[in-house]
Amino acid sequence: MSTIVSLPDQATAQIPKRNYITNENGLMSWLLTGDHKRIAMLYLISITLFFFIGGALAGLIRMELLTPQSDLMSTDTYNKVFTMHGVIMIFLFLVPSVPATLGNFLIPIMVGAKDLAFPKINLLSWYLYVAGGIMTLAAMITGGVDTGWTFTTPMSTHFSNTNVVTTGLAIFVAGFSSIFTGLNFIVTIHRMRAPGMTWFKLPLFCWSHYAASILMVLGTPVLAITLVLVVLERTIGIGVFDPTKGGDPILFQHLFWFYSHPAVYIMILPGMGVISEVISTFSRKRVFGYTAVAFSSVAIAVFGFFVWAHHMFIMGVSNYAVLVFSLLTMLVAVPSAIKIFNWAFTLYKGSITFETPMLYAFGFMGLFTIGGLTGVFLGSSGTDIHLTETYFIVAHFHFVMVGGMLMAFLSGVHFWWPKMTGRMYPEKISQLAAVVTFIGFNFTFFPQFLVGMLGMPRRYAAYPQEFQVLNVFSTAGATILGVGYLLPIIYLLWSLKYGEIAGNNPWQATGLEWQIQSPPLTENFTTIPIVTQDVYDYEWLDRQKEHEVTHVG
Amino acid sequence: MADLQTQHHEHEPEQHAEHHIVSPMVYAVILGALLVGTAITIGASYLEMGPWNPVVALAIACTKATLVVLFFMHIKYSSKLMKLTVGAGIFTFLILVGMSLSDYISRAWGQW
Amino acid sequence: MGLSPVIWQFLVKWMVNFAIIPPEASKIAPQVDALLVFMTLVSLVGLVLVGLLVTAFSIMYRRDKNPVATQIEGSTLLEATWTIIPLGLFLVMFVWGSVLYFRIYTPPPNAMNIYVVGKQWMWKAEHPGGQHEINSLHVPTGRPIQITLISQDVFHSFSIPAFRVKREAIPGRYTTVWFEATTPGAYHLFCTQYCGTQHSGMVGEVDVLTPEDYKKWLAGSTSGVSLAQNGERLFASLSCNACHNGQPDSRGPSLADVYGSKLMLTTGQPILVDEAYLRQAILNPSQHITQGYAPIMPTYQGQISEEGLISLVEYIKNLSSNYRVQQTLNTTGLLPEQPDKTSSRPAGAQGVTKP
Amino acid sequence: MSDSHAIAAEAGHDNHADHPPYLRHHFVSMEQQDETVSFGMWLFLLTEIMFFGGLFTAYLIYRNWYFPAFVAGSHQLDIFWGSLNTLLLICSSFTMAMGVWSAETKRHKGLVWSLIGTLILGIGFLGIKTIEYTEKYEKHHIPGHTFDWKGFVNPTPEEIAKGDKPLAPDMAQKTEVYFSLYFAMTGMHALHMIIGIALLLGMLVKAMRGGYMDGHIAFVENFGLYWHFVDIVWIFLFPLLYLISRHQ
Repeated sequence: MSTIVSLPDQATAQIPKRNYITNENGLMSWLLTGDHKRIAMLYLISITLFFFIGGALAGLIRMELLTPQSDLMSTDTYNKVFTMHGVIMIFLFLVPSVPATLGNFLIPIMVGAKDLAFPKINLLSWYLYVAGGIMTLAAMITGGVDTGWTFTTPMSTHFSNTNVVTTGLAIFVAGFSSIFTGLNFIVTIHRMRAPGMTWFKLPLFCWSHYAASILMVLGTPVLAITLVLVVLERTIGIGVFDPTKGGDPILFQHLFWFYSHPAVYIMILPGMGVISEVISTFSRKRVFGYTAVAFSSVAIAVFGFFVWAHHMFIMGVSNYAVLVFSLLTMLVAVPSAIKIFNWAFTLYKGSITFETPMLYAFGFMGLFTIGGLTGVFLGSSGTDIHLTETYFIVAHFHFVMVGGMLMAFLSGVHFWWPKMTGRMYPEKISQLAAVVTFIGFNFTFFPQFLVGMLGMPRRYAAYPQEFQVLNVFSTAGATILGVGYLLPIIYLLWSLKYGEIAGNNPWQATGLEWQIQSPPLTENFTTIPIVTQDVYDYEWLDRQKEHEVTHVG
Repeated sequence: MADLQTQHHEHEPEQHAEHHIVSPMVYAVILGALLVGTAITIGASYLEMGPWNPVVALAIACTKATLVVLFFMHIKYSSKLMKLTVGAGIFTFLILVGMSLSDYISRAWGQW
Repeated sequence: MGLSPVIWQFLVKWMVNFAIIPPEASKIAPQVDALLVFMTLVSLVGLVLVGLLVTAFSIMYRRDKNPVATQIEGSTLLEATWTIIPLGLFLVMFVWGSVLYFRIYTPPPNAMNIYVVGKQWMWKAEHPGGQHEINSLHVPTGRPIQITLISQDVFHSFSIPAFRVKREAIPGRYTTVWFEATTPGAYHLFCTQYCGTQHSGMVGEVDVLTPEDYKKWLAGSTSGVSLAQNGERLFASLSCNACHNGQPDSRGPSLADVYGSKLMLTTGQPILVDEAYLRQAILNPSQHITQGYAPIMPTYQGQISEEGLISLVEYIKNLSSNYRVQQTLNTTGLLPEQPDKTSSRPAGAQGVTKP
Repeated sequence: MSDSHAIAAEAGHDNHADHPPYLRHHFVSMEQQDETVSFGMWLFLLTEIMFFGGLFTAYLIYRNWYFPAFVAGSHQLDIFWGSLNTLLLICSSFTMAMGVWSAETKRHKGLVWSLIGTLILGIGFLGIKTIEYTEKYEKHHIPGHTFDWKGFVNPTPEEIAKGDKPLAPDMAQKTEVYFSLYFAMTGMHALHMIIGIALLLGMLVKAMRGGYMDGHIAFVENFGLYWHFVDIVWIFLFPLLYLISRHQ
């Protein structure tokens, strides 16, 4: 199978002496850095850490569910474990995953700027993230929290006697980290574009981050104030959500989902950006229907604010509201469908190769299609009644979040690894990891659709006997999946030292980030580029190469 | 190759509104208007207007807020992007309030 | 084969009991399943389409075969196709789903009402005849059953997968769901909204009986006092009858035949009297004053348990004349004040919260 | 490959030496930097709108549900203090605007005095808020287990003379919802004021030492935006909390 990889001659190649990693030395030069690339690396390390903590908790959950009884741990412990799994994975992994690492690293370079608009705020956002993470871990160690990541009132305000306050404040703090990241991206994309870099020359990665940032900036504060009210209700005893004082617990649901539904798009949109880049690069072709894909991101962001109550169809919201929200939910599904078909047609008449990022991207397309289509089952109010709050919904959002977002994250990490570190990851074993992840994933989560259809409720430590077989399948799959996730961390660490030197543009990609050295200079560009070429302009790239050959040769 | 002189964003000239210095007279007039608005809103709350009381109070508050945004916060003299940003904020705020209230209002309509 | 016996056993068991959907034991279940099948088919077609496109293109245009890509801008026609077709399908699903939603949450007027109270961590069912059940529910086939739900503490969710129905039990508010069971048997009853430590223990069984068996069950498990009877006692012991007695000079409106009628409130708002209204009027009377009456009714918040409220509501629902109200009024009027006289009776009114 | 036409990658430095002192390295011009910063500030204010948006949503819903309780609760607030506070805040917005103008026109004294004025007015606002909160504390109107709604069932003769009607007990209990929102909304607002005053102090010190006279006044301008935003929140809080049906 042929590839597009074009590495420099390994015998003579070397990593540029001056780059953002070697620029300064010492721990403090990292901890006080304003360089978006270094902050991205800090994020990458801390996010990976939290991913493995969350993953270990997921392992515990699957082990407990191996048998119908609650035998590995008490129901109380189980409740704390799945709550922590949710909190860590959502607020400390999925929300910041692609934006804070890849987005942080790449957006300034892609728009042709030397840094994000507010480097100090960028660093502050990492510290807030770490503070939120430490508070979450502190809450976990000092007794945990057992409300589920949704903090349903009055459970969280009056009936739980665990660390709700600490966890709530942790999410509050981590939320501001996300707000600042989003704010930085919006300002950077608006204000820091290089000359000639018009909106429709922006890579789709930037478009989808722009859309996600809008959601971060406008949605997260609502979660923040909601959590403040929960904390006040728990500590002082104000009565905004308390039914015994005349408050309405459904109001909490409204405010919570006003953020937490758009949060799903905050998580998935950046992933979609990665997929656009990867599919275009490995099929050597402009993304089919660039404008449609770009606008579908924005459409998802805008419609994303109108659909939150579909999480509440059975919760006694008015029937009229159900109608409206169900209809809008169906509308928001369309832009995702548009994207999928556009990606598929990007392959048409391309020149396709199958490096690891592309394999992950294919995985993304399959799993996200399933995740998206099963979302329609839940958006249609009649079938939602049967399926909601069962393992069907668990499977659905894991297909979107893990099958979609995590695949996209891994795809992006592999794709830009040469740029970030200057070295290639080992191709064969990483292709194996991608396949193992895909198989393990389906093995883990597909049975959950079936068991959910049969009616097994979510968040159950013990379950009726007849659901066991499917749960055993799921747990077995989770072990495979675990291997799939452990492999990359091992070989990526290995490649830091032993990987082949990548050169500037190993994938022959068109983005601005590939036209500079790897790893980049601290200031990215020695002079600000003037963009004359189109986006995904492979013909331009080929002309550049010819030009070079004629000049050098 | 890239020289700094040519690097201004020629492609979006509308975003480069001149930095406008608002004269203190304008500020003083706005201050006066805000104080008058406050007086009216207090006075209006003592009048019996039935369902119009909150409407009047909110209308006055919105007018005052608009004055502050336009003049004290210089939005009147800012670029389209800034105006759009403020608009986006108000729009999302209205979605939050409006769509939440739509549930509460229609709950009172009964079953169907 | 190298399969271990344990795994073998699993596989056999799974093959034998393989099912994709739970049994269809209610009238609505086949209708929900029809939509589920439709959606599954559409999804499969969509998935296969995407899969085929990706696979075919990957094979046809792999680098070995097609070394140079042809740059294509896009196609408005194709763009429109895959916007409009999914949109159309989604809209069909929306309409179909909404119709089902209305059916599931709109009880027919002749439905038999059973009250279910959720609390950490059990379901308490109250039948109109006074039968109490915990974590089980007996219902007859062939008769629409309306479940009126409420929670005493946190959110719970009342779910019977075999009937394809589910409804949140909310603290402080009645919600309803209905079903008509078709096949006798025992089915799962789950709490699907996470509600604390023993959430996974908050499961019960729905026993669907033939009408004859159901009659037998009713007779065999009656507590001797129907909900309405219990409500009547509460009505007297809480002195509701002092005002709501239908006499010309009474301070409260007559409650005979009030259920199902349309009232005009002092706020000028017309309201249909249903269970939720009755409950609210007992707990938050000042917002629910009938036109022509003074807002003098005290609140009973914190004084009656949810079960007590259910009894009162059921009593008021079935009240068709004030004759007995006035009778009790006369007898209680003769008796000296006896705060705990109800509990001294063998079958005392249940539901008054003791201070 | 890096030496493409688009990206000149000569190792030489660009003209760092010519930069104005406040221009950060990643901006091309002062103009770009100022616009960027003010755009960032506006985006931050959007998050603030949504932050208060959650509270306003809750307020609107409960006001519709428990209108009599909201009226009774509102009548417990002192309209004099409320109006005075509105006055203070509007004036402080004006002095802040004058401060920005002074900085723009490089008037050192004007800037210092405007900031001092803003500071005094802001502290005055918080002082009055303290008086009001203390009164609420004494009346047991702070939500929580000390909250006392019985006073709304049996108003004092003076309150009746002012036109307050006794509430039914069930409605009187709902005044706790009103006061919960009152404290949440004014508390969040006061928190923003406190943060603002802290920033203002820092700015004042710098201004007194002769800062902001070199044309680099982004901080003054953006602080001004923040301060005006806090003022706008109060412009809404005042009628919504203090002025419900005063005619009754």
